[in-house]
Amino acid sequence: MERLIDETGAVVGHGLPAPEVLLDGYRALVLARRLNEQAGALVRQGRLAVYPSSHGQEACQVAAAAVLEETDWLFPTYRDVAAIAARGVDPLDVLVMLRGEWHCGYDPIATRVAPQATPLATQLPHAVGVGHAARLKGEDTVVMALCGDGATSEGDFHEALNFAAVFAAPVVFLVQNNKYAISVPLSRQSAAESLAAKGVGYGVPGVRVDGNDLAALTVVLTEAVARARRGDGPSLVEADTYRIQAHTNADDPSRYRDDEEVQRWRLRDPLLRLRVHLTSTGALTPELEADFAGAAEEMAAHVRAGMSQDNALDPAELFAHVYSTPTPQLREQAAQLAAELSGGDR
Amino acid sequence: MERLIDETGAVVGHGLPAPEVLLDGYRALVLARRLNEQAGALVRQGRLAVYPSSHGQEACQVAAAAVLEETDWLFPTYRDVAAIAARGVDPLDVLVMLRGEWHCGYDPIATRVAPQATPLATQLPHAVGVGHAARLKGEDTVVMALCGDGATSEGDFHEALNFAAVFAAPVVFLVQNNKYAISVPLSRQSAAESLAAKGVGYGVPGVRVDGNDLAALTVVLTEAVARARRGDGPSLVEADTYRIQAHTNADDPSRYRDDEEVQRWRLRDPLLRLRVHLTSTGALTPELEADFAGAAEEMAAHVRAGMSQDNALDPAELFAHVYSTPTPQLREQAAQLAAELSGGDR
Amino acid sequence: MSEKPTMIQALNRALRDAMAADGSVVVFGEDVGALGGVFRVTDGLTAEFGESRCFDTPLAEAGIVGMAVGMAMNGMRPVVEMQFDAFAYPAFEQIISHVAKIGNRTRGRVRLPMVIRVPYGGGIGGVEHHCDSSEAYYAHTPGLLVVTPATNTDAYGLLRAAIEHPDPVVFLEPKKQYFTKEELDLHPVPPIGQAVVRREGSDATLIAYGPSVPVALAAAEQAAAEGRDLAVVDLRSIVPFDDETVTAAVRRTGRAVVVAEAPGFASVASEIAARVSERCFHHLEAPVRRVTGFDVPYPPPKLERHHLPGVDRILDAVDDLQWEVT
Amino acid sequence: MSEKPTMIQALNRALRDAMAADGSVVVFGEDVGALGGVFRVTDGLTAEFGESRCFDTPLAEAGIVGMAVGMAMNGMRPVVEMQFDAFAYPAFEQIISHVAKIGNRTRGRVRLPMVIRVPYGGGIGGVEHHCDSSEAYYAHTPGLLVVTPATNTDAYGLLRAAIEHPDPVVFLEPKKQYFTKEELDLHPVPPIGQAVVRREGSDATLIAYGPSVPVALAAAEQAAAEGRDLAVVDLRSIVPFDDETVTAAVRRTGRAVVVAEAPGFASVASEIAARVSERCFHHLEAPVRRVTGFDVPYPPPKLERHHLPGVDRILDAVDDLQWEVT
Ligand SMILES: Cc1ncc(C[n+]2csc(CCOP(=O)(O)OP(=O)(O)O)c2C)c(N)n1
Ligand SMILES: Cc1ncc(C[n+]2csc(CCOP(=O)(O)OP(=O)(O)O)c2C)c(N)n1
Ligand SMILES: [Mg+2]
Ligand SMILES: [Mg+2]
Repeated sequence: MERLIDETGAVVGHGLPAPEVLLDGYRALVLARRLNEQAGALVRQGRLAVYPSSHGQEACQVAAAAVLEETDWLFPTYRDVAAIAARGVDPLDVLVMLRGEWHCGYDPIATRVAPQATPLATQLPHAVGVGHAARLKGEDTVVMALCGDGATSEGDFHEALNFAAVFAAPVVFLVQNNKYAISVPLSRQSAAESLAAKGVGYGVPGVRVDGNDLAALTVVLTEAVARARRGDGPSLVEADTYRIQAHTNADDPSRYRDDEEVQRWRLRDPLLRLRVHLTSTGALTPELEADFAGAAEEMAAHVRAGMSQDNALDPAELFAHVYSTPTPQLREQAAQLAAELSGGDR
Repeated sequence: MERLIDETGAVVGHGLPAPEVLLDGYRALVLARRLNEQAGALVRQGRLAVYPSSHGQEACQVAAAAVLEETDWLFPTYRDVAAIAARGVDPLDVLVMLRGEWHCGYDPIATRVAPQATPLATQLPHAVGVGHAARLKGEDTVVMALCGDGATSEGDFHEALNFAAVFAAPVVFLVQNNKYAISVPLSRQSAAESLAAKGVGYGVPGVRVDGNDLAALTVVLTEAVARARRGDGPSLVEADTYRIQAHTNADDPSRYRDDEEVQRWRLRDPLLRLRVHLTSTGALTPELEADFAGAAEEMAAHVRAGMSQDNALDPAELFAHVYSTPTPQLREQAAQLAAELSGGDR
Repeated sequence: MSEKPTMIQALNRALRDAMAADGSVVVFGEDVGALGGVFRVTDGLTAEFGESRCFDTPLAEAGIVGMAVGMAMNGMRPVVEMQFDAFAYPAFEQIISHVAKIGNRTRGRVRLPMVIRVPYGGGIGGVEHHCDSSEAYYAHTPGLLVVTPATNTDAYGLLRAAIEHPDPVVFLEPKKQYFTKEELDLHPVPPIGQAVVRREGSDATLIAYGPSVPVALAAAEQAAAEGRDLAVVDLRSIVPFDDETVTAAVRRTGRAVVVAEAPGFASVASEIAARVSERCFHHLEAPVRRVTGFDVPYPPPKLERHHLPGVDRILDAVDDLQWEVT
Repeated sequence: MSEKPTMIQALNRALRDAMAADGSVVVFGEDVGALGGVFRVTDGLTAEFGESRCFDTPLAEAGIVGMAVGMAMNGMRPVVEMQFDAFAYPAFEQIISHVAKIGNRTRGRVRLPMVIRVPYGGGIGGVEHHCDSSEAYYAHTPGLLVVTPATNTDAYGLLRAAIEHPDPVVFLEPKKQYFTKEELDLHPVPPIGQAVVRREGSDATLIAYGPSVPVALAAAEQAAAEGRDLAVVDLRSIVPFDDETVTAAVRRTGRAVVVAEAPGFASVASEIAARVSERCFHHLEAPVRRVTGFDVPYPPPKLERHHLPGVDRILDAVDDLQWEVT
């Protein structure tokens, strides 16, 4: 498994990214962690219906976004709110879905971030299509496609990896192996040596990396992105990480795992080790720490403020976007609803 | 790649099956080849609508059936008529589907042969289910599940291999890699080193074997079956073979491959090499050859005779088997058809 | 249970009783083991019957349904859970091309006594993909039985009947009612295929199933207050369809409204409206009206109340039944 | 072409013309390259436009449709081929959960201009899985356009229109008519959503689409010989549905029969019957009859003639339209 900084903060490998890169990464981790916390708080306050936290997986979230150019694409899942925010999308727009206002709150074309995928693994073939189209158009776009350990069991994972390999599509598949699919442990998901080993069956290089080590993730993903950009095809990266919190707030993890396991993983926290490392090298000063914390609080305040605004939703939206032009049937139905709402009917 | 007898008939490996086994196998090959020829002739005569020939792949067909016990199960595809016949099912029953009389002409429970699968790879999860059920019931049944190289690209292949591995189900997956999926060559199907390599991603042992070498197939499949029977789980066997004839009679292979390639593979014919070997050892005598040819002719005559019988089909069958008891809706519809047929209506 | 049980508890009880009664009943799917299912319908089954009778699978719905097919071929009675309506779609090919057809394909030599449980429908404030009403896909497919309870007693009884049935059953659980508490009567196991008149009425008939039954009953209640006497038929089984009960009810009232959550186009509601229009033609005083979901993807939580058939919309439709003509 | 072209040739011509007109149109699927498709609809496209514009994929329908989604997201206009009706089912989740919904999901910011071509229907002596009429699955799913031509000119025109359309289109090709030779008129491109009256008539209206249109026309021909004057409406587009044309035709005749190959239960035919019954209630002299496939899996070749709606069965239904009552 690729690792550069171990859980004690010690450097255990060569080729560490430049200090500025790590410092930027650390800042992003702080913001990602804060976003997870803020969203959790909003859920507890009943201001957000549901939130799948990536607490503990922030290094994956941050690295996935950081290694991309603006023209690249990110294909996130429901758990990747922090990755989308790290890519620069306003968290408020990302949370529109979890506020129950609309399915996708940001503009995928403008942001080059696909809608967060809920049906598992289904976004992966899309990522291949975006990449293949880019190649046909002569663009050197790279696509970063995220999924979880559970999603690797779906047929769409297989088909996407295989298509990407056969067409040498510029896609980096990043599996955040957080050990659980809701309650189902990895052992029920795969009997393979690793999830990275799945690359072999497609002729795709597979790499396993410490998913709580931002430095290693940055190096491995940067190389995979470069490979894709060169036209050398897809890669499969398995990030060894852990979901510290519940699957979502609706979940009760005590039914399927013990706290001891969680505690062990808390010790491998991605922020902690990077802070230790950067502090020890002197790159991270108390001023910078305060600076980052300030930025995180600002972001959190922005989220809280936005959340208290109740966006008016026009019921006519129900019909407006189903087709580029509503069908006669939808126009009829829209008229019916409008009549109801204007009290035309009972 | 596992190989025991090369295309010249020379023994190139150790652990050859006993001569009687090879002799039985050779006899089965002769029958399988004859069945392919007979079915082809019936198509040309218009007595069979369509036939997907396994000419050139007979060693796979024969070995898949030969290594099984009576209590084991075979899961064939549309191309595996010869394997089903080798398992002991009357070819006439197998051909019922291709005669257009009914979808499956034999009794899967009595014969322990699943209906021939048409939707690619969909039979593989069924095979896992049969195997897993056997284990739960404490039976040591093994399931031999067949598919083609093209079918490995389907999501169901992935899900079946993975389920089998996770549940250590007693299933042997035999991929007949005949290099084409209709017109699509293997290179468009997979960028992996081999199809056997796909096992790695599931934690399933993968073996590549010369699919035109009955001896090697027998050894490899026997071992895989034994492993499954012991409770050690599934195996993936890739048989390197070739479809000599068209995909079906409706196909025009000249559009996608040249005759030279076919000629090269004709030299690797599975019958030829085994005949050379068995003749050279003296096991195969002219009398035995004549005997086998006679049995093949008898089988062919039986098929021809059966084919000229026009089985009366009762239109009421349309409704009889949809449910174990027809619904009121189907009873109504059956009555309507009966009325039409008795001239009650126009 | 001292308190009245929820529908979830009724379903859980049905699974437990079926597993206790028949050793070939096995339950599997995603999160059905230790967790007891995301809705806890399978709660405690692994503890009570062991890993071999109730177990988690890899995350792959086609694999789950396909494995169930094989297990049913080999003598078991699998009951599989699809976690939400839209997450059954990956299993569509298995369901359409195999589950529905293997009995017919083999001239009845292979029957598949299996149940595919699908929590379905909206009204729970769920995000996209968690609120689809997918019954039409199954109901249109010959070879499947399609059943959906509207009460806790039916949830218990119909699930027992589905598990005992020799044919494959798509068992649609109205998740909006999962937490409804009601008296549970374990004894009358309704045979699959029988609708029930939940409320007699003489002016018009509301025809509903699953999650729309309570809404139809509420509408009838309200109509009664306004002086209109509505009958309510609960289909319980979409396939087979109980023409007799439905037709008799509509003939008695001469007017009918079909209520269902799914988008209306080419839906089960279309079928009901078409059948009733054809079979009751000379008894109808007004066209059969359909009150269904709009022909739109299931909307986000904050808009779902505009989409779902509600009491007012049903009563509007009843008002439209050309009362002045008679 | 000196000889009249087949529908296959009309479709091939449409693909070629679309690819020539717009460099973002790409064609892919199983066997569409060197082979030109098992039905040769894509014949010659790779030779003419190169591997990057028309290419074979690995054998995986969800992958094909999913890749098309991504390509459409990134500015291309993919036209994918599903080899046969039942072989589109593996792509069902992609079609239902994404193709149909991404436009809506993104409030119109991402539109998917893609076409899924599906050869569908029976009557060709095909074995199981090769003859399904799967239109109801698509038509019931909001967000998809569902189009099916019945003539070669429409095959050309509607496919061009489908490729140019900003929304995803499921394009159902009646494979029974693939080899029908007919004059091909390249010019009138019918907008998607317009039905056409193929034959005027005053006694009753037959409503059909795709493979059932020629059958309905033959029935009308025969009826004419027997003294009954039947109109025939060809829907051409199932979604959107042309209520105006259909309703006007039925109101003129006061009687209607819907003809479709698919199993009738919860089908497109149910929808048509329900709509017509509702919208033409006071004009109807008799219940709307449906002549559809039976509610059975598609039967083997030797029995399909009993299953498919034929001229006699249509005329029986017309005879049943209570002529004595008027
Ligand atoms: C096709 C499909 N089936 C089931 C679900 C329900 N579901 C949502 S999340 C989840 C677990 C996913 O696990 P994993 O892929 O490991 O991602 P993680 O949640 O751990 O990030 C399940 C089963 C779904 N969203 N899609
Ligand atoms: C799901 C599905 N998609 C498409 C087809 C159409 N089809 C029939 S055979 C075939 C090629 C199969 O190739 P392979 O798996 O290599 O088997 P082979 O025919 O070579 O034995 C295709 C595409 C099908 N039967 N099922
Ligand atoms: Mg996980
Ligand atoms: Mg092949």
